[in-house]
Amino acid sequence: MLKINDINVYYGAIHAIKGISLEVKEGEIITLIGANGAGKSTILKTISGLLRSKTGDILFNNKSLHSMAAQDIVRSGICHIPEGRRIFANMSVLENLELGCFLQKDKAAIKKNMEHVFEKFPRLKERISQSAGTLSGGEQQMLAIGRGMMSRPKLMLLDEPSMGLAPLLVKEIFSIIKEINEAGTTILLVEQNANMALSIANYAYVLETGKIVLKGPTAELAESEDLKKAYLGG
Amino acid sequence: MEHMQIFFQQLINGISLGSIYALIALGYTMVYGIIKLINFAHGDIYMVGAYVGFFAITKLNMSFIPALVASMLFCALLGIVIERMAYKPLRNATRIAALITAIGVSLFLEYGGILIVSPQPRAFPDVFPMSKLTFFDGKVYMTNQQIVIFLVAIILMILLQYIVHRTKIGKAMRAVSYDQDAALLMGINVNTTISATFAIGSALAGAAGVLVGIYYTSISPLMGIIPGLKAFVAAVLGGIGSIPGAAVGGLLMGVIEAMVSGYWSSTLRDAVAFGILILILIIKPTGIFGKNIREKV
Amino acid sequence: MKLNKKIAFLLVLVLLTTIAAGCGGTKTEAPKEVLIGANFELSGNVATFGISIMNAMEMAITEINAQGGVLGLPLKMVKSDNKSDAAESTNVATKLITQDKVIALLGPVTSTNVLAAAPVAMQYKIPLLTPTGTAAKVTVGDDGKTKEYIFRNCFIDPFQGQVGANFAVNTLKAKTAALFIEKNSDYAKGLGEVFKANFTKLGGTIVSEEAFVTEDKDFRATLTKINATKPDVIYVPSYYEQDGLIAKQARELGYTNPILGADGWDSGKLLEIAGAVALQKVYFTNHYSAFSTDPKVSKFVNDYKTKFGSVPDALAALGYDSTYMIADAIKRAGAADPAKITAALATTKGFVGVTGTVTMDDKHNPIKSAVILSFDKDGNQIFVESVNP
Amino acid sequence: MKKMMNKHTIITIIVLILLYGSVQASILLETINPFYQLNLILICINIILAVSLNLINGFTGQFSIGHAGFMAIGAYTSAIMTVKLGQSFPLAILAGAVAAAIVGFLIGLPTLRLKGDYLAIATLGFGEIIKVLFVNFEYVGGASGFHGIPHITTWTWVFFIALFTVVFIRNFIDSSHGRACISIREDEIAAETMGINTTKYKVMAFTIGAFFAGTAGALFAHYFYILQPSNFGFLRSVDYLVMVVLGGLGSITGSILAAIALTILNAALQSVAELRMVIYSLLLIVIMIFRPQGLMGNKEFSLKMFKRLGRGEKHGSVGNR
Amino acid sequence: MALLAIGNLNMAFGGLNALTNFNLELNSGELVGLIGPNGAGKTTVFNILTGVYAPTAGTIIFNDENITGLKPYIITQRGIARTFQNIRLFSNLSVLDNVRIAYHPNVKYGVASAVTRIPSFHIEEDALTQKAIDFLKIFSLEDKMYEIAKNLPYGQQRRLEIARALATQPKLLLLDEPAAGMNPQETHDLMNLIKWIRSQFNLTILLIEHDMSLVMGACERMYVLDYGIVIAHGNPTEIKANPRVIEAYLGEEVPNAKNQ
Repeated sequence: MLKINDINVYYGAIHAIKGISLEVKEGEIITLIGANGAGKSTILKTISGLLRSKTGDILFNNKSLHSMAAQDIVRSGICHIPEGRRIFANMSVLENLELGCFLQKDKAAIKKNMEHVFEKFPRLKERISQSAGTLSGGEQQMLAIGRGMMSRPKLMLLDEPSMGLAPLLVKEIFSIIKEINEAGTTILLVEQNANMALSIANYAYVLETGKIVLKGPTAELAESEDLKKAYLGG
Repeated sequence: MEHMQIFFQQLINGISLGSIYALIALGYTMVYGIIKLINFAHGDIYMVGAYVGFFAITKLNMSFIPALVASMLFCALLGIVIERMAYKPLRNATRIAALITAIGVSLFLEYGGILIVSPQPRAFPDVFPMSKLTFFDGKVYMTNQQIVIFLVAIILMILLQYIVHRTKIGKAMRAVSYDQDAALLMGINVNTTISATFAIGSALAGAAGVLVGIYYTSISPLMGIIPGLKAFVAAVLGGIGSIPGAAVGGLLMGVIEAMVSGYWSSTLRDAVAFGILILILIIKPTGIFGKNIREKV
Repeated sequence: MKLNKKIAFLLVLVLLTTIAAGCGGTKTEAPKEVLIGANFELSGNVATFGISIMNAMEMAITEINAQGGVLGLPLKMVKSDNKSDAAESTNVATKLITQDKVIALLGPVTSTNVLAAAPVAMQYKIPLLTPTGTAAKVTVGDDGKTKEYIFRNCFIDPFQGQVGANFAVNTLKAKTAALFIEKNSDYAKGLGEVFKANFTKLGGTIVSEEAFVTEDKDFRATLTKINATKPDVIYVPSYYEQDGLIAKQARELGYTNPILGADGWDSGKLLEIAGAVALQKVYFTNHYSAFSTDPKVSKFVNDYKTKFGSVPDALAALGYDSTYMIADAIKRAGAADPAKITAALATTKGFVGVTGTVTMDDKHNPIKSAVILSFDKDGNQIFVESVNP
Repeated sequence: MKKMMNKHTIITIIVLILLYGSVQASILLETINPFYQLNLILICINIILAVSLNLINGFTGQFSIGHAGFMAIGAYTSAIMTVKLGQSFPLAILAGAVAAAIVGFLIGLPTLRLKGDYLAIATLGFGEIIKVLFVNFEYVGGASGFHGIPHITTWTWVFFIALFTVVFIRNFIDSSHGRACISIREDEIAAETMGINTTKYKVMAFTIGAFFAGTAGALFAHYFYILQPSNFGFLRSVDYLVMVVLGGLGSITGSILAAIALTILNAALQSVAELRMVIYSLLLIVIMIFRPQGLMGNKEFSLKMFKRLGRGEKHGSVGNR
Repeated sequence: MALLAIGNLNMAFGGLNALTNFNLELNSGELVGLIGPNGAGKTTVFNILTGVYAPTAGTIIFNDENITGLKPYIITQRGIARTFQNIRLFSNLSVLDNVRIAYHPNVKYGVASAVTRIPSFHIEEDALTQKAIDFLKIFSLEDKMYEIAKNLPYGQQRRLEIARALATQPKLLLLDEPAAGMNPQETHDLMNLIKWIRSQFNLTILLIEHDMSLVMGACERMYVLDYGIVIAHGNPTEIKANPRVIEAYLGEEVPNAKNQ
């Protein structure tokens, strides 16, 4: 479904992504794990068009995303839920959700999507007209995911959904991610919380300073001592 | 009682002037909110609006409402053209370069205007017969024009509020001004949204131009400079980037000016206006409705 | 730090100097035309007046040349923009005299700018005629001596202010008056002071003195304040754009007594700006009446209308007359010689223009009669009375 | 000392003497057209203003657009000194400069906490307030202007004061104090962690800039006979800002070149009045779009640049030290 | 005697507690690591230490002096220097000037001497430049002296930032993610450099770092921060084995992970 071929991404002088290739198959949950600054978020940003790779290509359903405008990437069915949630704090919950399906013109479809989101996150429905900035951290994360779901994406890029959340909430969020996946959305998940990510993903790539150092089915990786090394040093 | 009457008369004078400032200030605040540019040419768009209204009424024999709409449409288009041609190439340049470009556009409109329509002031035709409402045994007046200005300003502000909060493009505008990257991820076309912001802001300035033409009857190519600066002060006063802030700031500015002229000296009015600006900047740079943003270290 | 960057810059300067010196060389070919410099406010805040005068002057030049020019040569006007700025006026005067080698200067419009250009004319002994610089000190130095090369073709403030005050007291029977003065205009300030002095001398009281600045459009706040003092007359000696707005806004605010002004009120635009209703009981002193039956005046008014589509205002008429006055002086001097032209200007006597018959007095001020005009129900100018100096 | 007396210094001094001498000689011999003379003087005054504004905007990175206000204070103060108080010209210049510096200091102290656009607007406001105060100050003629100022400014005065200004600011910039200012432009937070009192240096740059603007104002006042508050409006500040930006923020030679070029352009366009401002404004827009860093960027102009260009090298770090 | 003692530091931004009762002590000559997941509050500690923020509560005693809430430039002059997570060089200036600016607080000549170029100016300026050049030699940057800082390769920019911080002659050096964006070889070299400068300049160093190989290899002690609270401190071996640390980094052990 998504194929990344040998991309190199720079932030000014910093060579952030050094020749990474990976693949996401339809219906799976793929996770990118690794310590801070490894380049996980950079990969997601490059897929969704916020950053551009210097070399290499990204194919989504065999179409190159490289020179596609960000809104066309969204239109093609990719939705990126960025790190730190990036909800529109100055707007209401409802408005945030509406923005999530900005490109959708069919009012009935929007209504259906919204019901679907409220089904998953009843708490958002209770706070529908509340300003998003006043939500708690967990609710904001739910809103960010809900907003992403509104566009009915084929592929969802999730960046650090557990960040700053209490353990109980993290579990809740992850079970919802699993449900979204089971309902047919492919997911590319970036997480620092490796154990949690490994628990729901099918396949994982471990990144270290812009390179893939380890990859494999999650069951194998969870056992591996190398994983701990990648995080806590050798 | 005499004093009260004078006070109310000054208040009416101030609110009329303030409604015009508010309409101009809205454009400033919207543009600043979305691309962080002080659009110095905004006051001159208001001037262009006055001229479009003038020609629409005198040459095309339009009545008030069609002329107002024509002027707003023309200014919206002008705003888009200016943004695309002059500001877009500089979106990633330094602030000072963008500001100088804006000053360049402003001078271009002013003196291009002189070339095209001559520097002579034009007399705006009387659209409404002169009549007035009186209060306090006829001691306090409110003219037709003042009522029209106030009503049109209110209607436009309600309309703007509707656009910004209820329509798709309005939501896109708010999203882009809050977080451009996140807006991109929603599939919002940032360029289109910025153009729309310029269009709406410029249309409001165009409307203000027509209203001023009716109110003062005299329009000239350099008429935009001073109201432009004052409206900017109003926008800062209200909290730049905030739409209700611009409206309140504009009204406040008009009333303050009327009071300074009425109770002190009209020649000190500009000094007071800029004095307020500086005080606001130093004491509460975010204005009345603005929000604080901390620099990330 | 290397200093060679400075060398390069200096080389540029040297180059510039050389060019400057080179161009400074004298030209000795026979003149093909008689050059007059026009130093006017073509941009900046009083560009309106500069351009208006310029139009009338260009019309006059065309007419003069059609009649054979002066001294057998066509008259040519070299125009330059002083940006409505005093320093630029000096700059432009210098350029016109030393670069373009004009033999006489016309302009600027405002007293301030004339005062800035005058020293240059004095230094190079080139006659300067301002059509509109009304401040007394324009032609007379601080030492009380008349400036040899500086002339004007308009009333000075004391005369017009006095005429206004007399009219207010004697004809309008006003006991109290309010002054509303344009603060950044020498013209308005000068008139205001003279009016005040004469009005008080004649037994009247000034009940309110307010000011505004040229850029103002909204006078309602101050007018509300003036209105509260209930004056018998408001004296507003400014230019028509502000005057029109003031009249209109004063009437809106319920002021019904007379408004008195000066020649700055004379413009076809006034009626459009103020509307006929507001112009009732408005009087102003002027150089001429565009509705005069004098054939010379009506020809000028008609020609101007044909060319520019509007009735010429007093400024245009003065610019037109000034051009003829210079041409007349050159003819009488008999040579394109600044000294002789200066002498001829100083002895101007009985020169007939559209603004009246002019004789230059020993202070280089024209002696001519003033008129007082008002408006009829439709806002057309009507003649009230004529005042001789 | 021996460091200063290298070959370049000697050549520079010789060129300066030649330049000054040739102009002065042609003035004395009356072979130079007074209009060119006037523009040479104007160029020098504009150089003082542009270079001093560059210290604030270009080197210290503080966005000020109220320079005409300081110029006005210098101009009026010096004119009061000569006209009203009968003092000598040098004393008048000094008084004008010091008065402008004091006002610069007083304004700078509270406003320099502001950043970017906000600072720009605050300085614009101050410039306008200064203008309005002079309008209401009848002692100096109010709005109609201050008349009867003697014509004392000569080529000798402006040449040496402009030279002094350039040398002063160049020497200041090329010292530890100047580097402290530049570090604020580059990164204010990093500058503070280098132990630099950023407030002190911002105010210092602002005060020095105002000082020289005041000097230029004094020279200006005593050349043009008359002062009017409206001469010192927002547009005049913009003129100098444009010189600085056009020449390149942080390039002294850039400011000098831009001051020369724009003064000449202004003189050349005088006869096409109606088009002058249109051309000027279009030029501004086009230059900003295609070269937002100005003609020189933050580089200094030098003959070496030509040599390098001749050899087809890139001029990566020319003169930037 | 501790060189630095931070007592019960609290920091709140709006309603959010970025730091809660943070305590830390550094002895002279130590190299200590400050680690923790993203957003744990590490950089906030640095910002408070260097005076960028004033803490909501708590005291900082440095060298027997209370420096809480002092202005940044004064704190630097007292002897605390730092580098930044996202390098903050004077990027349009030469490498040499970057270091010379750091010497500024020690410059004795005034503005008047600078402008008039009296001999004492040249003497001091030459001495200062020489000192800066000598310093650059230590960091093998002397051949890049006239290079514009932003044109340096990334690794050298990092090194220059450290050099510049050291030029302020600090007693305590705070390094904020010095290895970020570096490759393993560069990281390795940096580790050696840090160890070396510590002994060479008789420094105390506090280090924020995500690259665990660097932290574990270089630091004697470390503090682990999570949600603004110190969850552990001790030597590298202790930290590596600490279950709370592992949980903070890798997340809670999920027992049924293998069932997927």
